[in-house]
Amino acid sequence: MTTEGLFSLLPLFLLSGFAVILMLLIAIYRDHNLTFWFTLAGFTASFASLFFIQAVLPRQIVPILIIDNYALLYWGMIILASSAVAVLSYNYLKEHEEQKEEYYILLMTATLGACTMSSASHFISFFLGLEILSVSLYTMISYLRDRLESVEAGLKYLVLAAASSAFLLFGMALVYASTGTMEFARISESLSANGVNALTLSGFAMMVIAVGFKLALAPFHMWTPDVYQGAPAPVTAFVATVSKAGMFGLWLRFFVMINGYRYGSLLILFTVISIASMFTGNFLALMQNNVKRILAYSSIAHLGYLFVAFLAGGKLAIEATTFYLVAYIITSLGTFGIVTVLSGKMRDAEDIEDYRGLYWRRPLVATVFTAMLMSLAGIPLTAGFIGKFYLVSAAVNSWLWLPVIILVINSAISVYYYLRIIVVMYRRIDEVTPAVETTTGTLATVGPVMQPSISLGGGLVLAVLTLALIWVGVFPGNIIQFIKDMVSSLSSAAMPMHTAQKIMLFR
Amino acid sequence: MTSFSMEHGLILATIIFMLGLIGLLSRKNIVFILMSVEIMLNAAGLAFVVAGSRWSQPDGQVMFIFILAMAAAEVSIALALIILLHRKFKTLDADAAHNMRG
Amino acid sequence: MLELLWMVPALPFLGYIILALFGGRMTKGISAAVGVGMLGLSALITIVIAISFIASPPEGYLFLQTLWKWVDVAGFSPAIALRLDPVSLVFIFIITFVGFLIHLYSVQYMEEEDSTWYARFFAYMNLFVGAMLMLVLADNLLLLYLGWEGVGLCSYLLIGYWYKDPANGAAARKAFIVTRVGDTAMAIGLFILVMAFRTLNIQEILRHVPLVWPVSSQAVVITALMLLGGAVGKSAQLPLQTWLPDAMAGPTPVSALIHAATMVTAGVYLIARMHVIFLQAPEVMTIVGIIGALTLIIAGFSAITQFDIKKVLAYSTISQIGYMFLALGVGAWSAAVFHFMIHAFFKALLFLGAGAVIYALHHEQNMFKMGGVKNMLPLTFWTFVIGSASLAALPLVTGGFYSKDLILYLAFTGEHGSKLLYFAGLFGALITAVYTSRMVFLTFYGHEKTHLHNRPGPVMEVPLIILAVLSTIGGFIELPGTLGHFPLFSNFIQNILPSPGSGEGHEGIGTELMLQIVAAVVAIGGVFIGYLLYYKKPETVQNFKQTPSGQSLYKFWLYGWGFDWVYDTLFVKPIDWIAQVNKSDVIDLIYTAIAWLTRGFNRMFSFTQTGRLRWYAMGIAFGAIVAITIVVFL
Amino acid sequence: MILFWLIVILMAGSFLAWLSSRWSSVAPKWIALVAVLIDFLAAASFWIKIASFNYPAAGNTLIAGNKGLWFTELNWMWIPSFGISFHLASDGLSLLLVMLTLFIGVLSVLISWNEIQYKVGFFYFNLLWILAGIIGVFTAIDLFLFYFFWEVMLIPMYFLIGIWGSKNRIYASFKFFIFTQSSGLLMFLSILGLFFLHGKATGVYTFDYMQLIGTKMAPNVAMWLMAGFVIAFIVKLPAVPFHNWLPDAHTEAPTAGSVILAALMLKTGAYGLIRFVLPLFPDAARTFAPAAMILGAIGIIYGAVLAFAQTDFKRLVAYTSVNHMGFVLLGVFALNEMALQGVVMQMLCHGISTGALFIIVGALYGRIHTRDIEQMGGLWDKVPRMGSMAMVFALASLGLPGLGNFIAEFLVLAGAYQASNWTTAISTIGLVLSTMYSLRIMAKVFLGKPRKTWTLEDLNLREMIVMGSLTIVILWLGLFPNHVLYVSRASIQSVVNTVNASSTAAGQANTLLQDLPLDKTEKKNDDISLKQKDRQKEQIKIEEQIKTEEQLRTEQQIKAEEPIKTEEYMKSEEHTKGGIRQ
Repeated sequence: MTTEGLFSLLPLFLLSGFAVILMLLIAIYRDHNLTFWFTLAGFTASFASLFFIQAVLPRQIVPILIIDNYALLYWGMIILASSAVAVLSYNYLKEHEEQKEEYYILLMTATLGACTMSSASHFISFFLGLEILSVSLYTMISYLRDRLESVEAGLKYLVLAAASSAFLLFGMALVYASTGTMEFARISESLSANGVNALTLSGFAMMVIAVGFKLALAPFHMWTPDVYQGAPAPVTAFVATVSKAGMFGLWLRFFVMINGYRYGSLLILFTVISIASMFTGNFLALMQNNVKRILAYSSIAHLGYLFVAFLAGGKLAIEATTFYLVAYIITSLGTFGIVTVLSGKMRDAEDIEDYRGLYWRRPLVATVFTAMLMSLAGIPLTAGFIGKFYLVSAAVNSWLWLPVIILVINSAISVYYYLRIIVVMYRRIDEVTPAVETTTGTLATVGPVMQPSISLGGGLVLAVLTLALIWVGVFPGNIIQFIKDMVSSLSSAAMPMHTAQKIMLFR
Repeated sequence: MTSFSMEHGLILATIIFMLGLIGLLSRKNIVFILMSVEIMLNAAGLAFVVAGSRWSQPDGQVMFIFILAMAAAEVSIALALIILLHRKFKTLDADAAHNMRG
Repeated sequence: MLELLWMVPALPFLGYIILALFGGRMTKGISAAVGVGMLGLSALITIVIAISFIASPPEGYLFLQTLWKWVDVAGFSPAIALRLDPVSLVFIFIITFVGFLIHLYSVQYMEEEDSTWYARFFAYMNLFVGAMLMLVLADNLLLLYLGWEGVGLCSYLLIGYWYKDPANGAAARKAFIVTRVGDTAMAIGLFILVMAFRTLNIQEILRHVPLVWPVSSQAVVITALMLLGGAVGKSAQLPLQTWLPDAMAGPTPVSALIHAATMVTAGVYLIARMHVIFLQAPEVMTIVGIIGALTLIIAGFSAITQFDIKKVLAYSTISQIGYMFLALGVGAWSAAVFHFMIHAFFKALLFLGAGAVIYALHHEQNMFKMGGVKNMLPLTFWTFVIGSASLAALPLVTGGFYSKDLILYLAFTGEHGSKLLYFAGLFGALITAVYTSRMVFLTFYGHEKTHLHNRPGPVMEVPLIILAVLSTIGGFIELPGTLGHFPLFSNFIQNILPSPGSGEGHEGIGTELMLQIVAAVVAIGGVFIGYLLYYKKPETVQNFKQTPSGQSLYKFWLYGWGFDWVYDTLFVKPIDWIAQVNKSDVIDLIYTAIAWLTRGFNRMFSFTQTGRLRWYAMGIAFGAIVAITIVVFL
Repeated sequence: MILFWLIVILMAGSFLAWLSSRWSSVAPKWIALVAVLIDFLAAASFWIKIASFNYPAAGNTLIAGNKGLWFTELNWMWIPSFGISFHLASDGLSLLLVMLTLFIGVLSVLISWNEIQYKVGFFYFNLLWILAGIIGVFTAIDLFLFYFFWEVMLIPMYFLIGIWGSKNRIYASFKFFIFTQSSGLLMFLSILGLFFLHGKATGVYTFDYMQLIGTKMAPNVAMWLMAGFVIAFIVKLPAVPFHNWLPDAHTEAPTAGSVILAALMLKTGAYGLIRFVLPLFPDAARTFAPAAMILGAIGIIYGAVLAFAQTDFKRLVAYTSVNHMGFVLLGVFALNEMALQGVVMQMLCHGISTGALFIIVGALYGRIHTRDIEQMGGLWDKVPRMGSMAMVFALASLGLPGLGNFIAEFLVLAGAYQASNWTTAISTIGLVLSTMYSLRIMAKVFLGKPRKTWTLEDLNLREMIVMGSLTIVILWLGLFPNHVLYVSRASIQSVVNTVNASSTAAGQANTLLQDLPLDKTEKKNDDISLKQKDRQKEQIKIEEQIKTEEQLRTEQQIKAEEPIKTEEYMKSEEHTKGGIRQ
């Protein structure tokens, strides 16, 4: 490993270094403010280093990590999202927990894990990244020890994630057994040379289980609503964005590198998963009254959409999915950010009734939330619209009409529950409040929702996110170009879906 | 000493994996569930070792060590959570915690 | 002077606009002055135009005045353009002049209404006259259609003038809708013409039809039938006659103007106007004749049984227009127009006379509650008798005799004529005489049953006198061959409408004389029968009415041969029923079902979210099985 | 540029109105009024300047790259990587609809003056947004941009219904949104399909309308792609069986919302059919035409029957739209100039007449707080002005000659008859049915015996100004339809030419526009052919006259327009270079 190679790992070093520093700091002087600012400094430094290392890219850190523009883009996304989560967490934690400081260490390590994943080029780094992320997440999810839900969510996530890791490892073992290597690039070579056999394919399938679990794709999605609901709101934002970005970045790279588009059966598997996710997510969200759960279900559906474009393959698919992920991260951070800033000490602002007439009480917050929901629904002037446009473009370009039509049907269904939230927010206050139905009877201290003043930091994050949302929605040209350039390192390797398979699949 | 082929090894690993999976699905006690998960992880580790031996590489065994380390970390957190669970729900029944659903 | 033509329709429209905009704030006097004045001016201009037209006829007896280009699409470009020729001249003369008299009459007749209603009445009346003038002056069928619908509208407005009574509203709607059925047919006719000729200009069509469409070709027959549909609706002929008796719900001057003198003859006008099309379609001509004949008989029988004086007149109108249709059916165009003119005079007279009686007897319309009015209102009586005589076509002295005789004669001898139609007409004449005398005897003779309430003043009486004079002398402008042969009217009209090709040459004057004598005998006989049955021995009829068959026949005729019942059962009720059944839109159920299904799915999926850890693990295991199955076996 | 400013002024006005509501509840109204009035006057002066019969030469065919059709155009790059540009342009058709939009816009601000008391600022914000969106829809000729505006106009409408609607508003707003949104997505798919098809065939990936015209595709592909567009448009139109959102949305929306829905939003569907479906998929459109015409006929009759049954005044009026829009569908797919010009008229006239009826319903509801016509009756006595206004527009909606709707329906039917005589004949029955429901309105509400003693005032001055201007416009359209028909003529002719050009190219004889072959004997007759020659000569003469006139006009126009155009063109080039930062 050369110095340049080491240099190119600077962002990861910074993240891990700051995690250590934080640990030491807490040991020396426990202070929430200080920890927070250090965390932010860590993220900033790490993010800033991205610009410096760009000069020495691309670089293969033999043979475990590959650091190219694609990885850089995902790192950027992940670090930015994590900083947003950190800012959102600050005020949230202030009201909650006595032991706030360790949270930031976990946030830092989780980010590190996600970054590692998105630049992995070997099963080892795949596995390690995943586990660094997961283990941190177990703790973060159950961080609010006093809350029943938090513990329940943490435990569920732990057991299921561990089980899915077992599947992943077993799958890796099978692939290794049949190809004799754990490097992505060499797996591809071996497959090209020797062809594929049932062993390899079932290995891939078992890996898909873990991937599906992490990305909350049906039928591995069941943990999602419970964890989203039980976890503290900022952690939910983290689970929804960072962990998915890391996993998706990895999987996209892996699939492109092994040239998975050669294997029709894998594509069928993803078609089934994608369609199932869209329907499951949307149907489940339809009548749900818990906003966090609605958003959880909606995220299931969104990942389903994402995989429609993923299926298309080729350059356009990589760009489209990445762009969509950017839009999705902005939007998800926004929505969970709103839940976070509205949450009070006792519980999160998760019941839909908490949002009744929000527009008339807090017009700005409601407007932002509306914009976010519109983006999720894919309505113009928002990033979500352009994202969906990109996705569908990619799919239509490959003439994948079946998944696309299902996507459209699902979009129509999804509009219903997004509108439900919006409707509640714009309910006229002069109306009599109907009997409130709570989803979780044990919690219910439902009434006029708590109205904490919105913190400066939270407000700032929301403002930035909203601006980004609208900016991307109205002037997407530059961002599209930027993403195009950044992913070119991967997309130049990408092969479009094989025609014969397309025919087999959808004709 | 009769050498065994990779297939046999993998079948063994699969059987152990299935045992773990069945344990995961059938046991109610959260501690047993954790143990089942560990069994599954070890089955995966076994598969790695078998595969590594097929290619005469150390990679499989290296991987097994990583798995062990990770399992240890996981179990430590899990035990902490189990204690919390026991404190809140006064039981070790995994299904008792189902406040969130629907 | 012909350039003033545009003012003829414009003035009534102006009157309408003034009354509509400011009528609410006008006194009755001003409203009346505007309403009557505009029409008077219009009539005056018409007379000036008529004189100059007759004195120095324009080339081809046709004067065109284009006001502006109306529509211009894809080579189809009708204009707002007026066309004056002998036929339209006759029509505008009748419309403005009779219209003026009726307006004048209304000044007193409507005086009980308060001022806004009064203004509204004159506004509608002016609008009606304007629309009717557009109808007859239009140089293209689209503009004609404008007038056509316009008069339909005014008829609706005026029948429902006393809108507080829902029955009036129902009658008004019925009139509009039933005529609209005919209009729809006519519209289809226009579409065919547009498609074939890219124009609706009357002159062009008349020129092109015989060149493009051979006799009895499918296109011309359909077109003629469709136009006939329109005419039948507007002129209350079989089978769309049902609206007219109900239309008597409006004030009596309205009945006089619209439902007797002018609007209902629009169908006659249309057919006469488009005669070339009908000549190309002899089958349709025959149908026209048959419709006329059937209508005049059916309506005649109904008229005999009515007890409401206005309804008698209504059925009589239907019947008389039947004569005009009969005339059109046998190609006697000018005879039809002639009968239209005479009919306008005497029918207006009769309605106004009846109105005077009704006015005098405090809105009593039942003839059986009248009686002895002769002595109360002598002037009304005498004018009414003159009108009745004309209706019954008493020989020599009445206008009705000359016009009806001409029709019968041409039906008998004309080249399109037929004996059957002739006898139908003759039979109709008999019935006409019967119901006319019945009406006169019931109303004016016998003893007083209702007391005098109001007395018509001079504004009501002057129109009666003028009309009485006209309906008498009107006949003398067209004297048959037997009586000096003075076909002034026909000659004038035949500048534009072809002569019926009557058999004057080969049938000889003897036939004509004989036919006239027969007609005269029939008319007088009819009156005599009426005298016997309704004055001398009313018990005969009463006794007959008591018998079961008499009873049912009476009812049958009284309710206009059950047409209303048939339409009610066949069209109105089913539509109503469908509309009511489908009020909340069955198609909505599809979407409701979809929504319901989606919610069902939601419940189904929600069921899987049990919140139990092991169940979730089961989900993953299941997914694993599926995934491996797909990958390995597909 | 004017098109850009029209949209920008409305958007600026909307934000101002929203902000100003913090300080005053009156300011938003005035700001909204001023913004819409400025727009209206600007558009009107533009019309007077350009379209005062200065229309471009007729007979154009829409060919890729042909710019001759547009009065004004602006083209800025937007998302270059997808060939998406901010491309607005206006021809006669768009101009008319923009005028209608702004006219109705002014009125809808006025009618909401007192009706809306709750959150005035936000109301006018939404109102102006809708107008901006609709103008965008009518002027966008980049397909992506079109879809963009198509969706943009939805959201504020949704709010308008959902917040200021009446009792059942939530349900209605959901229904409205989901119907239009899901159908819009299908159109979006078709747009993308077209985009890629064109891109793969030519290598030029663009959403530009003018370039996409004439894209070659296999018949079944064309059919599917067209289906996406058609569904979106006939849901919006709406045609049976996709009409179910309409009665609910119209009924529950506040008056201004109903007016805009009926008068403007429905028109976007019709506009889309003419602007996009016909030129983009001429062959498929011809194949689909008979079915579409039957759908239109069904709509005419079904809508009328449903309208006849309603007891809710507003719902009744809502269903009349289904009836009237049936004529639009019938006319569009008759595929000839007469019918299409009729459709243009119908779009305008239906906007005016149904808008007016909704205003009356709203005014009445504001006074007696019920819409149940069974409780009304005999109101003429108390509110003669309102009654007579209602009468005018009831008559307009039954197609009384002299009012604009007659011209529209006549042209549509006469044109449609040439394409399909049986369908048209059946549709004509709709005239009788529309008479039935129109008169029923009058009978139940204004005439007859009063069923309750309401105390209510007649229309006030503001309302009379609104209704008076509507009356004048509908009369103007009825008596001088040429003022409108000339404006849209070139656009319609080019659409018709495009459709027919492709048919001749496909080697199919076009029998639609020839004289009626009702009689086969016709051609045998010698006289006739002579006669026909005569007529043809006449026609040619007339056409020549028109042509020379037009040449003069176009020359004038070119002289007048040239400096502007080059300037604009240069600007657009600049923008191409610098993105749309300006």
